[in-house]
Amino acid sequence: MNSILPQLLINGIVAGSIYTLIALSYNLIFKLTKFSNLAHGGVLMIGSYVALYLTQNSLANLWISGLVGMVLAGCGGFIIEKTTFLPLRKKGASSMVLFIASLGVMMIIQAIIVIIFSNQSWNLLSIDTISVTYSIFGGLISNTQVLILLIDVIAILILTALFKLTLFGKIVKAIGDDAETAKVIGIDTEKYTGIVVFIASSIVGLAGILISLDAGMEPSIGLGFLFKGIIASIIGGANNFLGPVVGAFFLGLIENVGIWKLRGEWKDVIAFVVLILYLSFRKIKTLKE
Amino acid sequence: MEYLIHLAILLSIYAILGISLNLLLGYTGLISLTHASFFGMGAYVTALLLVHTKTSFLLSVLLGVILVMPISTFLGMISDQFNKNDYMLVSLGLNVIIFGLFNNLSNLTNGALGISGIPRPVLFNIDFSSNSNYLLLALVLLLLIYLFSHYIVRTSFGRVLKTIREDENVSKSFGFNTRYYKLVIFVITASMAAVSGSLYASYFSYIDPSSFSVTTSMLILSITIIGGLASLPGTLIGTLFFILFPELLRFVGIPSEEVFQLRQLMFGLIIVLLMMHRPQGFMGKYKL
Amino acid sequence: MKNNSLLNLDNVTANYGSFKALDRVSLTVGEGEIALLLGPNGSGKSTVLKTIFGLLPIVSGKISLHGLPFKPVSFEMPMNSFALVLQGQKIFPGLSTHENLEIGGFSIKSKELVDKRISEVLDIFPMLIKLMEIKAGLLSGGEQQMLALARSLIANPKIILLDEPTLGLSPKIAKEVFHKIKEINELNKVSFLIADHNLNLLSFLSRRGYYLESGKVTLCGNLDKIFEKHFLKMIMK
Amino acid sequence: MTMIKIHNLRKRFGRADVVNNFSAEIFKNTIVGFVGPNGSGKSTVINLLTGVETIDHGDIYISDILVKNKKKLINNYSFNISRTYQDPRIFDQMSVLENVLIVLNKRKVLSSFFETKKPFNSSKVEEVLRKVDLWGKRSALAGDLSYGQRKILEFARVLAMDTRICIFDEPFAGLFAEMKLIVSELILDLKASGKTVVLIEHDMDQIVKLADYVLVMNAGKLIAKGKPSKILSRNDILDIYIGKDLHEK
Repeated sequence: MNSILPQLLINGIVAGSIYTLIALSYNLIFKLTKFSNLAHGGVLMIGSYVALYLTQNSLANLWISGLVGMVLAGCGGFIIEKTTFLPLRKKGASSMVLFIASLGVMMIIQAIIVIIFSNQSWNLLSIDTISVTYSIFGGLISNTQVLILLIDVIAILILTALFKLTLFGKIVKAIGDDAETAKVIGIDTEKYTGIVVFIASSIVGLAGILISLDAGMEPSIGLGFLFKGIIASIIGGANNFLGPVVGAFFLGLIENVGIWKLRGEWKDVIAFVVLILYLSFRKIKTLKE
Repeated sequence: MEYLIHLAILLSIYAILGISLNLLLGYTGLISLTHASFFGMGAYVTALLLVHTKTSFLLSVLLGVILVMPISTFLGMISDQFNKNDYMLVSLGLNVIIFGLFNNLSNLTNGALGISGIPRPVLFNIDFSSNSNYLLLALVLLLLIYLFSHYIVRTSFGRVLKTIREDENVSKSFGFNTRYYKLVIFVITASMAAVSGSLYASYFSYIDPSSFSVTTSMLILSITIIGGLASLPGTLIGTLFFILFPELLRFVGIPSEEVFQLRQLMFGLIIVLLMMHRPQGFMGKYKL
Repeated sequence: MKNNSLLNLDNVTANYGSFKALDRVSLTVGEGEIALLLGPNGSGKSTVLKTIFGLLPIVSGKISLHGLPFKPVSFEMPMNSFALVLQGQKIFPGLSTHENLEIGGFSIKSKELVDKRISEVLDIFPMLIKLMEIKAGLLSGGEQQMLALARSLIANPKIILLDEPTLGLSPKIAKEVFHKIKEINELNKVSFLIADHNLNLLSFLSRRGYYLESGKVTLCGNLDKIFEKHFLKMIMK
Repeated sequence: MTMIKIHNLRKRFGRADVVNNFSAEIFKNTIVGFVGPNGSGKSTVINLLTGVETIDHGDIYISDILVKNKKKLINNYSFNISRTYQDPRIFDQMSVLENVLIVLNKRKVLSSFFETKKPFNSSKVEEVLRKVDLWGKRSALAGDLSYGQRKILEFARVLAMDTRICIFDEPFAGLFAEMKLIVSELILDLKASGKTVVLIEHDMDQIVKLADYVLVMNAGKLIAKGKPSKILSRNDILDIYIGKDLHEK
């Protein structure tokens, strides 16, 4: 079967691994703060543009700038949480108010990045680095894509270990289940939320870096990738920890296999059609009970 | 002077969009991000009709509305199944899907290349190619929609919308078929957005999908919120601020390619500050 | 005031926004003693418990532990060996019974110690053993109350603040809950400050209580004295 | 003639039967007191009756019509029922006047589209608001009212709706003495004008004064019904409230 299906499958898996990081980190924050946080898309871009700035001015090699990008994205997410969303939550703001505030933050981050870096697409790898491609099952996969898969698997393992096996993870799960009860038994919910936001923001920063390694990053696509992460975490089943991972790879594969017949531009449409179908079935299922 | 007219036309186009979204969010509490799609549908209907057939502008506006009504009814029914957070995601999804259709149905919409050469209308033997005449047309349409919205808000229908915003279940227990009310206001506001789309297409004589994307929906949302929820004059002020702010920056000497980014930055900042201290916006009466 | 008292409130005033929730409330709870908070709905009983636990800021007056004044902060209370079981927020419905108990020991660093404490507490609450893997939200009212009590015991508190432990329970189960409280009090020398309506069962636990009316302690001392003064008013209110 | 007949109603939250096999009859043009300690399931029964909660099992007949479609119950107006809530559910960001005017609105979308200020509505609203002494505050936002005023506003809304069956969930809680008097007078007026009233209340003074008939509920079951004076002096009833040995002293 010399058709391009294997290649599409590989692209699907690579896309799935990037969506995984976004979906996992988005879900971690959503379960604690209970609102759709668009600023998460902005933090994604902070990660990639910091790494871009460092490599471009050859201040650091790829690995270090990637690390610094992740940490700064983490700090960015943390600062946004403490300066914007925490005071709003203390005022008892509804999830709608929090959502619109996150829209504002997203607009700010995007505008700053466009002012500093302009609108063009940037790729972290300079053209001259030789990209070795391997072929498996009749499709080609570049060494950077292999790197992305590796990093993704490592990140999933670390996060699962941290949030599934440790007491810290259990407390975070308890806060997600009922923040009021957690407060009443003496857990410092805001401290834990801050730590989780920092971890999740650095993970989404890592996702931003991987995107700019694979396909290249531009300010207008940060939000688009966040939507994919949100869809993945919903269709994967947000209540169990690894649900978003399943959702992410499912979405990655459906999108890339979907464009086998249609052209590439249909990816976004496919993703949201999948979301609406899923939400409708979930609604019908609850009505039946 | 010519430039001022251009700004005034832009103002009336975006004001119509802002008013219609305010009816949805400010009065009924529905946060819909599908608005740019209806804006786009109106634009494409008018563009295609004016370019390929001899229909008059007013007829094309009417046909645009007639096309949008069944579609918005259908989309309204879909998105009404969901509660607050899912509703917003679904409405956003519908916008992305329709944007995808504008982009990819190239035989109909000419895809990403868009449609050019959309003529200016000639009505009652007034040639609207000159901007000042066109401004008249735009202002008349804005005035009509403003008065119509002002009327809706004053009727019992408007009052029921507000009860849906406040506590839909209690409103249901009083015997109001809230689903039907939400659908009617959704279709009305979608038609208003279509009218503004027709104005936009004929004025710029070129349209492409990029001006009907999710970012446009979010832009309209930010105008409505900053202007003030549940306050129609507030939306006018919000739109005025949206249009004039870049001119202020140009006046102060900011290079013009940075002007729109600074506007987005300023808008983002204002939204965050408003949510902190005045969630109902400048002149708004409804706190989210 | 005698300083061997474990907990002491001296003219404490607290507000809910503009509404004066507590007005110069004074009360004491001795070592290993059970004190009661009585009064009609909305008289501020649970507000007293919330204020002691630092969930509500104190406007004036002083709270002292073993005679030493301190400013209660909710997430430092476990270290001061305080535990609170509030009516609305008793358990984590989405977590299993076992996880609820583990969370009870969140302030204990070593995992082995937490597991040891869980098994010790299960000796006192044997009915929870068969429910360990069931989601707490699916437990019956009585079982949830037992779980909340068990969870509050994990961290070895010296005093447990209990808010309406028998709300919604049938008289039989309410009696069981109260027997359990009596057992914990005698076995582990844990003192209690309990806010509840059910006088009959409360009188079985302790003879000393405080009667609250819209945020003010209008009467304190022996239960029978409170009863004579306020019999009609109490149920008629 | 029975206005409402409830036949072994059951409701379960998780594994707890909040209401199990609850049956009762509410007679036309009477004031029925519905009492029981906190958490006994009183509010849940009322929520089941007015469609706020879905019914697990059991039947409800309202003026002899079996309410088949459980979902329809949420539309209380069509069953001629109006109610207040323990924690008042009023439209906070609308004026006091609009909060009451809404129940006199035309119900159909089209007709409500052409209904602006109508003399009939506003005069009825004024009459009702004057009765509860809120006419002075008619243009204030409902959200800015005190707890007692919010209770009274919700009470006024039920008066304005003029339905055959009125259910009040702790209408006297949070009211000052003279306002309690006004409310009890208005409830008696409701009965005089042929309405059927269900009164959930802890304040036994009001129950004894107003109720023709009392239903006592505890832990999800109906444990007693009859004349208030007879019921409330029975030992087993007092036992639930305050305890055996204490009240014998």
